[in-house]
Amino acid sequence: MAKPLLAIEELSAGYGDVRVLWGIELAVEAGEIACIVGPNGAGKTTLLRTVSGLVAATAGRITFDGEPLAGASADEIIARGIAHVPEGRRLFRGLSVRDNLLLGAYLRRDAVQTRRDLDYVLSLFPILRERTRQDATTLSGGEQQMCAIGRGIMSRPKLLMIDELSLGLAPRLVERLSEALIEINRGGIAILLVEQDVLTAFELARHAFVVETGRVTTRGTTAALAQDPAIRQAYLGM
Amino acid sequence: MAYLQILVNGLVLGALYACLAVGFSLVWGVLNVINMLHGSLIILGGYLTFFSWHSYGINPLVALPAVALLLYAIGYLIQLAIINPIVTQPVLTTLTLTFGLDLILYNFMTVYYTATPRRVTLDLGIVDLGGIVMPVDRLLAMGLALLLTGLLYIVMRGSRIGWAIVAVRMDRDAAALMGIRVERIYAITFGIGALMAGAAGAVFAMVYPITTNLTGTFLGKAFVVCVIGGLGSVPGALAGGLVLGIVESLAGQLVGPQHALTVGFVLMLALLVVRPTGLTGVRGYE
Amino acid sequence: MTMPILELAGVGKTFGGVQALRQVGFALREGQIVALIGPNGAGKTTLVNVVTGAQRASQGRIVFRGTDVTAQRPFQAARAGLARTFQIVQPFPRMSVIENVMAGALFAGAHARVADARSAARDELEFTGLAALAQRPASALTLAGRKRLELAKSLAMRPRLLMLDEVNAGFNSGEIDGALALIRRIAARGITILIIEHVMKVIFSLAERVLVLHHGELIADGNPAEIAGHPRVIEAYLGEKFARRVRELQANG
Amino acid sequence: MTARSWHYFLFGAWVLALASTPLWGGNYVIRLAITIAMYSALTLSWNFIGGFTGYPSFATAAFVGLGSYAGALTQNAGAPMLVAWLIATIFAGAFAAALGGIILRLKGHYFAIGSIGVVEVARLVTASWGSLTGGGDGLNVAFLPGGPDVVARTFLAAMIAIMVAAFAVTVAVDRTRFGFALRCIQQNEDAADMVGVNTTRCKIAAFVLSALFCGTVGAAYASWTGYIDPNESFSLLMTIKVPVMCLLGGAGTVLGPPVGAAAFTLLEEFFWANFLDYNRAILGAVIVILIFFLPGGLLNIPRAWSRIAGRRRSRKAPA
Repeated sequence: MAKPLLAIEELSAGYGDVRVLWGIELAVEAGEIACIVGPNGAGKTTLLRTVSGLVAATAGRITFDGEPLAGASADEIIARGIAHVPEGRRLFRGLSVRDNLLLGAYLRRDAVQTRRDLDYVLSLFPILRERTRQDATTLSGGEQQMCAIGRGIMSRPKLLMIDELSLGLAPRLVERLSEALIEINRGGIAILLVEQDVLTAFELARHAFVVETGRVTTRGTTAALAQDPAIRQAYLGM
Repeated sequence: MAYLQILVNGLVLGALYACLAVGFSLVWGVLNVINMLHGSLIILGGYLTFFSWHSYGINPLVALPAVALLLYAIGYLIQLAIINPIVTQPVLTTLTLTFGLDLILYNFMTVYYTATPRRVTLDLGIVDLGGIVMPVDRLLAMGLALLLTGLLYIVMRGSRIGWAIVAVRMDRDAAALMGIRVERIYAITFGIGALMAGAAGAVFAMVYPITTNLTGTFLGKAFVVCVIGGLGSVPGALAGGLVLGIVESLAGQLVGPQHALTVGFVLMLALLVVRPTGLTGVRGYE
Repeated sequence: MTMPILELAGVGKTFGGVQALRQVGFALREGQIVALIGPNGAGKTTLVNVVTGAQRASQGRIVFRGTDVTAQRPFQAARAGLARTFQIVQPFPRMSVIENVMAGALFAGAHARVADARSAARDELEFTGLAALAQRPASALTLAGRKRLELAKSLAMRPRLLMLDEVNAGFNSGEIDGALALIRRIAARGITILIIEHVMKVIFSLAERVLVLHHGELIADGNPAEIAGHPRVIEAYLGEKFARRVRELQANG
Repeated sequence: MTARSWHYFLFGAWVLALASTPLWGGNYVIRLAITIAMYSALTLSWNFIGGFTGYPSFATAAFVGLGSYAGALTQNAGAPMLVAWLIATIFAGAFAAALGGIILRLKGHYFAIGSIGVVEVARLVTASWGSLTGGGDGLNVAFLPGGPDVVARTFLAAMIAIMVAAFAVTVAVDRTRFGFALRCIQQNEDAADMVGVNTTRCKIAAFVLSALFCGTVGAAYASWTGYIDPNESFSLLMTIKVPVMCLLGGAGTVLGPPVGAAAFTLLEEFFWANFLDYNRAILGAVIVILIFFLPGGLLNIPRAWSRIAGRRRSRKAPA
């Protein structure tokens, strides 16, 4: 079996004296879509923040593309190919859509290719093309999420992590974003999705990890988990 | 005609105020740190310019860029080594820390330079434009101040560093997720703040006698300009500086020069009261 | 019919040009458990803010126990018997758990002396199952613990009406059952409850009446069965699939 | 003995030590004791707004300066000294009440700037209102009759009395509902509002408390030195020194302010005596060191120490 793109082993992390993650084990294979589901406050966001270097791990290992990520700073991690679309989009207020997208390519020096990628993002989300000069934070929620995802892929990642894709969005828009994610994934980018809406997440992803109170409590293919009575009861409301 | 003269005086003064405050405003807006060192950094820039002119005969226009770069290096190092570790702490801590640093710098300046007022005298004469009289060195200083402020604006808008500074100011975490090294940007920003202070000091030394007794006054001006114009914004600092310059110039005429300073502070307090959260019409590029 | 404990008439709230609440009107009877649902951004939290004075209504009138409270400030609301919990919990981080609860008893409850407040706080910690953690700093609690702390603090305020803003968000199913039991016991003390929820299990097993907000407007008001069949609610919030599930669930008892 | 009564006991012993200086020390020592008592009173005052309530006030010098001028002018108008001090106290408190309603709406940096601005405006107005205040030339106050020894003892007693009064109020605030409310505001003002704390009123009350004894100190200082001028009375250095002293001892505690004031004054005196040229720089270095190595103040050293020791122990323990 091929080595996974991202492998997390026995990872613990937290803020100050408060420990949030307790021995997380998780793996994402190259080119797949995986998802993390679980209740609010379970540590999903902290997990992503630890992977992207915003929170320091207190124990455990993260391996990306065969190399350990231990001690890498946030900018090194992005350069290695992990992009993180944060919860709540976090677009830069006062900057246009275009500038927000270009900030995603902050570490890149290849101007020509960057333009081409910008064009790719705009063709992926045609609505953004009409708004390139508009202040990004005046976009609607769905358009902001598009801009944030676009900003993420502007760094040319091998792995795109998205925190709360559907948060506060109308189902219609979530469907549109899902299509775009499949399109992005088809281009070879692996995706790790954190999602409250388990139905959406399971439709997109092949593997799922259930995180509860800082631990991975269940894992498996989404097809299998969707049949699991405990998961159905707790997360699918059936 | 008298009022036109007052207006012109105010504009000259205002351009200088904008230049001296813009670095302070940038540091406050981006780092959320009130830099009590700013006044002393201005004086340091002025002294270095004065002594390179007085002792070595170096033209202040030549000395200015060198002084500015030196101050940049000092600012960069201070931020990296001393302020960064506590930059996220409450205002009382950061303000007190920079005040402590200011005491150190101030003390060394008074020991080495003494508090004697010193000024570069260029003797460029006086122009008379249809009744409005203005010494040429002042016009030169105004031009330099506007040029420096304009250059900073171009850097903020058009450069990668400028973008990164704006991004960090808007959202520190999101900026880190773009690969921006936040601590380095903080150090660069503080360096730019010191650079602008040093340059402003050099400009001031060409038109006013510089003394360490002025550090508090300059710091006070920077406060007032920031509150009027908003934080972290180049056009805001320019607007704030010009408004303060004109108000002081007018107040000097109407209620007497000894009250000009008071009027500026009263204006600041009044603005704070009217807009308790400050006048931050935060926009990315400004 | 008795006088309603809380009555809103034509309440609106605008932020800049955005209408967050529009002509919202309803009345709560004493002792009811009422759920307030709606998509994110529908104005649920704004509604609670307006009722507790954290924000001022732009239009309309709010009457609490016969008194017009439209213009009151939050501390006045707290003293009048209007308590709330926050979606994002708001403890006093460097105080102990019991001191947090004492704050509720001291300033809005009936206890002017610190010692009395301490014993009242102890009772509420007992009630919410936090007694063992009384001396811990509030910042060291888990999320579930902090939500319980919010409840204990609110209860120490001796409220007549308690508004729970997503008090179950972040709980796993076991914890939700515990929280449900706790809310029932609070209601049994005679406290009227307005609960903002996403977890349908909570709403349909607890609430006798459901209000639905959408784009700041009250689009439905009725018992859970009516809501599950309400065409606008299905369209705006529940979705066809979900509504069918709820109806099946209710048909099966 | 509980920690609290232990603190009261220590303070009592300290008061006796200061009060006994005329018995064993010379003029220099008495003068130092007066200065320590004076700064302790100021630091205890600042602690109400800056420590308990968490508002970074830099208005201390404004209250002291206004107290000085109010006291001096009243005394020069013929009022007895103690009456003048009382009037100065009330004046400073009333000024804080009026000002607080306005600037306590500001938060964080803006409040800090606003309060510094108040000191500057007060100084500038005093300096330019020559007809009343003597302007930049300053103001003379009649000396207390009866030789330097009597004067020194009188003002030592007066400053200690003000310090003890400020301490007593601190203890009262610390133990009551009001102090609890201030701590709630300090930790989370919105949450305090939501549990029923009238935050506006509490903040103004804390601000007034932070001004009252500053007014008394200012007036007593004016009577002691016999001369005041705007630059010294409304000194920016003092307005920052007082919070630094409080941080040095431990803000928001009962004993921290007097500990910080004493430690700082003694350090400063030592530097003045030994490194005259560099006393300010050393002061600055002390501030920098304080912030990096003593974030909780001197009173926090035992706790910080046990924490470090505990961490070492847990590190050694097998994971």
